[in-house]
Amino acid sequence: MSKNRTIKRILMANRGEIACRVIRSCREMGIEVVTLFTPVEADYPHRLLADFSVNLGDGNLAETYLNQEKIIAIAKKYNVDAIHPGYGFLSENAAFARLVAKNELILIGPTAENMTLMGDKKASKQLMEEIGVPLIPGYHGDKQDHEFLFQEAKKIGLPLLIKASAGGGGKGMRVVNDWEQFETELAAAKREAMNAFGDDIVLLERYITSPRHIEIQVISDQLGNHYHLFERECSIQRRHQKMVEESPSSVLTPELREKMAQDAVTIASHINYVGAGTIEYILDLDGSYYFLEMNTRLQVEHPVTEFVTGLDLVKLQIQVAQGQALPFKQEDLRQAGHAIEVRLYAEDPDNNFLPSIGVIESIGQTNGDCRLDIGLVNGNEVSVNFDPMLAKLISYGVDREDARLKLIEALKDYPFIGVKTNREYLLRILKHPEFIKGNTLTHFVSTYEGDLGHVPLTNEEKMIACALGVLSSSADSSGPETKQKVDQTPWAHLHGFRN
Amino acid sequence: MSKNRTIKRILMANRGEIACRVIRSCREMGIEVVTLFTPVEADYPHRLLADFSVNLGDGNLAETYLNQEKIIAIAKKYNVDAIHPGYGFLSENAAFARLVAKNELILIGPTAENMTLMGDKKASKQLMEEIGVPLIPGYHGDKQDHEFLFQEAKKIGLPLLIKASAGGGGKGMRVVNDWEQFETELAAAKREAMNAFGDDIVLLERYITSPRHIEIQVISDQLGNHYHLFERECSIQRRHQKMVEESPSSVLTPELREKMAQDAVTIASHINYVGAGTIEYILDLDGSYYFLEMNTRLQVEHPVTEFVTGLDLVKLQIQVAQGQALPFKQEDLRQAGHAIEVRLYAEDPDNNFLPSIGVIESIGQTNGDCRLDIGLVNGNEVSVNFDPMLAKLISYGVDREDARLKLIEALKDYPFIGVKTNREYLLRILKHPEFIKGNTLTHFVSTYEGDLGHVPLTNEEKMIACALGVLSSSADSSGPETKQKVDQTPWAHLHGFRN
Amino acid sequence: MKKKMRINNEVCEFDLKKEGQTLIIALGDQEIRAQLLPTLTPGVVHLDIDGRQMRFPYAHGKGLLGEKDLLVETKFRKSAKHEEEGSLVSPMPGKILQVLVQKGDQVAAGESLIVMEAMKMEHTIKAVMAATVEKILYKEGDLVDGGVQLVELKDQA
Amino acid sequence: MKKKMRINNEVCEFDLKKEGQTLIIALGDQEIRAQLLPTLTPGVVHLDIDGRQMRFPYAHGKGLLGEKDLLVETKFRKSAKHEEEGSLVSPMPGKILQVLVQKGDQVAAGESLIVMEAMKMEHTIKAVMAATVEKILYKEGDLVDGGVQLVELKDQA
Repeated sequence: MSKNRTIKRILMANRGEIACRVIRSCREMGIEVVTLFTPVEADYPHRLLADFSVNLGDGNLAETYLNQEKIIAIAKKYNVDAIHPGYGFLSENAAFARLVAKNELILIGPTAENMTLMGDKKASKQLMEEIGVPLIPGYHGDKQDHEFLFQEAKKIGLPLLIKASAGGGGKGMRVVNDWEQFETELAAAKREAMNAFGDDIVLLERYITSPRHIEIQVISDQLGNHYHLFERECSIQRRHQKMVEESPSSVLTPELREKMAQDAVTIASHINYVGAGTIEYILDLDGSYYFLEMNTRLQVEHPVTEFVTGLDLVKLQIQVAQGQALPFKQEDLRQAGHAIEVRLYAEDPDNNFLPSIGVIESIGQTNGDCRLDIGLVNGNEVSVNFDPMLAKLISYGVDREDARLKLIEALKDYPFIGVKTNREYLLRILKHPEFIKGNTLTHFVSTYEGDLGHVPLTNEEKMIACALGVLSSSADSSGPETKQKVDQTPWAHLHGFRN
Repeated sequence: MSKNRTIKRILMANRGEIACRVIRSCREMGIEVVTLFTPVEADYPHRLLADFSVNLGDGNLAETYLNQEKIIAIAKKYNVDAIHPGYGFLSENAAFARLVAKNELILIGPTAENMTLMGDKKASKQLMEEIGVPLIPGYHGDKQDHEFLFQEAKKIGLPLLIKASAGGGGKGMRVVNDWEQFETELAAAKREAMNAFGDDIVLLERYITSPRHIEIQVISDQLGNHYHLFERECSIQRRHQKMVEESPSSVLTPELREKMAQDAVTIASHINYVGAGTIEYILDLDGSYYFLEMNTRLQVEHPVTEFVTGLDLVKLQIQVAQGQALPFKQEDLRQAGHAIEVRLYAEDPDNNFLPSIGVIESIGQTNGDCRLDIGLVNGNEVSVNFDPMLAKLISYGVDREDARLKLIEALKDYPFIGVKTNREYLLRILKHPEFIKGNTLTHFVSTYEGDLGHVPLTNEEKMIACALGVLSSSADSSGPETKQKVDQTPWAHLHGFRN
Repeated sequence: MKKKMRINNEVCEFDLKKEGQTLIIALGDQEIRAQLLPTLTPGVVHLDIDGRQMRFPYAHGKGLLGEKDLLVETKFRKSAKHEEEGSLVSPMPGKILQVLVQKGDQVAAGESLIVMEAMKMEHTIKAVMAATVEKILYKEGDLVDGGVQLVELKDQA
Repeated sequence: MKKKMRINNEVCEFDLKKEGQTLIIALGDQEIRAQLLPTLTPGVVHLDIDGRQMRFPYAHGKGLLGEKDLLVETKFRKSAKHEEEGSLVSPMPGKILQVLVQKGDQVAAGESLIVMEAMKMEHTIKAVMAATVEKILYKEGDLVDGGVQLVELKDQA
């Protein structure tokens, strides 16, 4: 990685809201941005807000946003100094990082070595053992005789989870709360596993009864400075994707925060990390926490950290990539106020979160002061070609309740007319008594499924709806124009993935 | 003033951006708002964003927004708990404050006594002398014999300003830098004064060569807690109205800040102040500062303080008015990052700041993250009925340069098509080398008049303009609709004033 | 005057009166008085409901009512065919897993017609009214684009 | 093709060529190639200028060019009367302080015609072209509304 090289032009090897986010910081830094687009995105903001934008042509992701050679060729043609990979796509691809370096370009992100190590589950867990970062106690081996498994189980302790190695979806999964049940449950698990998957190998793990997803943002420069930017709690998820993220977490004591953060800094420092990264932990009710994985890129939910620290993570990424020292020390950093982010997805929460599509007729606008990170405008089409995340809405207040109330008000201002979204569902979460109390466990959505269901209109609301129907015909004529487009996109593309 | 009374509904006795600002905080607090409007404002945001809005009818300000009896009657009819006066209008009117109290309503602001005292220049200066807050040394008396004036001048010291008591506009004004000049300059000043005003009485004052306008925000609850929220520097003014405000000031040392802030807290505490208030000082190059006046209301430029402290001053005003204790102590407060506000006026800076009028066709929108406090939408008419301030644009960054660059980018996104504004002039200020260095004295605008003039288009810009002219006809058709309205307003209204 | 609208897919019959600019809407034993206010921004309708000013992000029948999503169909009877076709359409590109009916079948409103898989999840296409199946346009295993009609129904009325 | 536009009140003569969707504009010895890009939001025009994407808040001839305010008049000759009337109009309500010309006077472009006071400041109404004074509609001391015509000029051309 080149040191002390001024970045004057960046190629954004991504799309949508994160491309727009990076353009914003670059614009403020006087850095030019080249973006990429596919023909269906010709009228998308990430294409038009850049200084230059290159048409990748038709084709699936492998031929477009994941086409490393094509992207490098564009970078060279446009004489950029650096490439920002965003999240998803090529952002954690070590081969790409090496290709970028080989072409004497700067990758705004960690080194290929950082990516390789943290992308390897086994190697990274081994590292955690070496440096003393806690992992979920467990046995994942092939030796399966009952006596041996019982000894391993004893080492792990109660409550214990027995899970089919080949499994998924709850089949062949048993929780043991009492050693006397172990034999019975093990036998049952193996029997179920054999029936379901034709393979009765099981693994043993400590069962986390009340898990929360807590992650620590770290930032490292090329001069060996490694700092943490406090935690984010992202426990509320659906289908293993985050929906609500906040900072600070409602449950971390200053001591626990310090401990988890110090472990994160130790990891970053130990692997000579460079740039922005995130250490994900699972936190149990008793304050035990366990390393899950490290994300070696900017996170979707980085805005909550930006609000509570007052920093711009994209600007810091660029400064670090230029070889500059981080412009602060750990003791200068403060976590002030409270920020909450919700992810607006094109999906139907009342129908098993089925993804939805359509042309966005009206996104809406707020009179409040929430931040909307979005890569769409009215008239753009939401298709299955790309990720169903429409936007992120982030509020910042003096405390959690203040931020929560701001977010609720802002969510009432963004209808996203034209496509079914999880907006109303997010409001149900934000107004749920357990959310208000901060009881946000990772199984929140399934635990309170009954409370989070569809709420029918009241009689008064129906009358108002009738009034709207009768009275708005004249107002309708001044509604936003939408550009109807032909869907030219073939079936079965890959998706940019991220969490 | 009533203590510990929950406010559920507020009458906003003001209009425009400050009414919209208060509505926003109230909405987040679950408080209902009743606003007022005149017929020409029927389609203005402050009317339509409120829960209730009352038509004040036609007439000049005395019959509408300054009509105390009418406002109290509306407050009683709508059963409000409190009245927010905003700035200007009735916000510093002690008689109104007494009337509100008499009607057993809460005024969201200081007591009538606070207003009376601080509205009386002589009494407030006397108070400053008593409690040891510095005032500009001077002699304002009637005794005018030369020997006596010389003795007074010696007490004041050099440089010295001799000014016609009746004067204004620089006539009869002389600066003395050397005692040997005193006699000559005094005679000249008296001669000029007599010629210009028919009265040769002069006053003597310390001449501040390099003045800055620095003010300290204070906030006090009804329980005797008085805190400061640091300073704002508002030196850059035109025609004695502020144009650019920022926090922190570029020149305050921590010691000087603490001293000025402590004096402000002493004043608030000494007069048993309640609510948000501002102590205005003039600061000289050598760190001497002098009390100018206290504004007993929310200030136009309060957003810069909100950014650097993370607080919501309107919410705090309401909490204080409810009798609650302030939710922090002085040591909890921190001034973090840097905020800059510019005021967008409907005026022509290249033609002596002549106010302009028109229908706003397109305000614009930003992709950046600046805050726009505004009380207008596209299609609204800017007339001479009210204050020419169109909006306030506020940026917040990690440091002054970051905030400055953000503000520059955002100012390029708000054309305010349809009415001539000072937008381009503000950009010239923000990009001026002396502004960048923080050399912001109160005479900035006149000192750098030559640099701040109109910049003609370059040849390349002209070609781009030609391209826009030829190519945009099709794009034009999708331009924002404007509602043309008939100007029904008579000549010669009073204006809401504020600084 | 009795009127009907379909609100969030439920038909709602209400009583409508006009007094000058004011609309009086009665549903069951409740009544509201509504008036259209000026517009601030495209896509947001302001109403005065019983003296209270309210705003609704709303355009072309779709919008929000406070926290709830809203779909108002004023001409749902006249354009019933069009509306109902909408729900016999593939919601997104996918694969036909099951065809549950045959041409000529009488189906009740809400009866499942076709099951398709899209985005790794199953989605069921249901009849929105009692009808006769006129035509089935795809068979099991077919890959279909999003937005294409899958079944044709003929109104029994 | 030679074309004329008035840009920020200054007439600008340029050379215009078209190559497909691309416009080639030459002014003096400089040349740019411009193309219209799609629109994101009403009121903002996106252009490709020599391969660089730029955006301009712009509608109906008014807008911004980077930091500078912009007024583009494409049909300024045809509608000259209308445009010029604009500047013979009181900018806001005020009082006529001085009338500097008389009916029948020949005035040069830029010559002062009327001085009025508005908002406590003086404002001078000037001729925008060489013309003959046809009519003076107010006298000294008159109070006038904003937006009313003060003088009528007759083009000498």
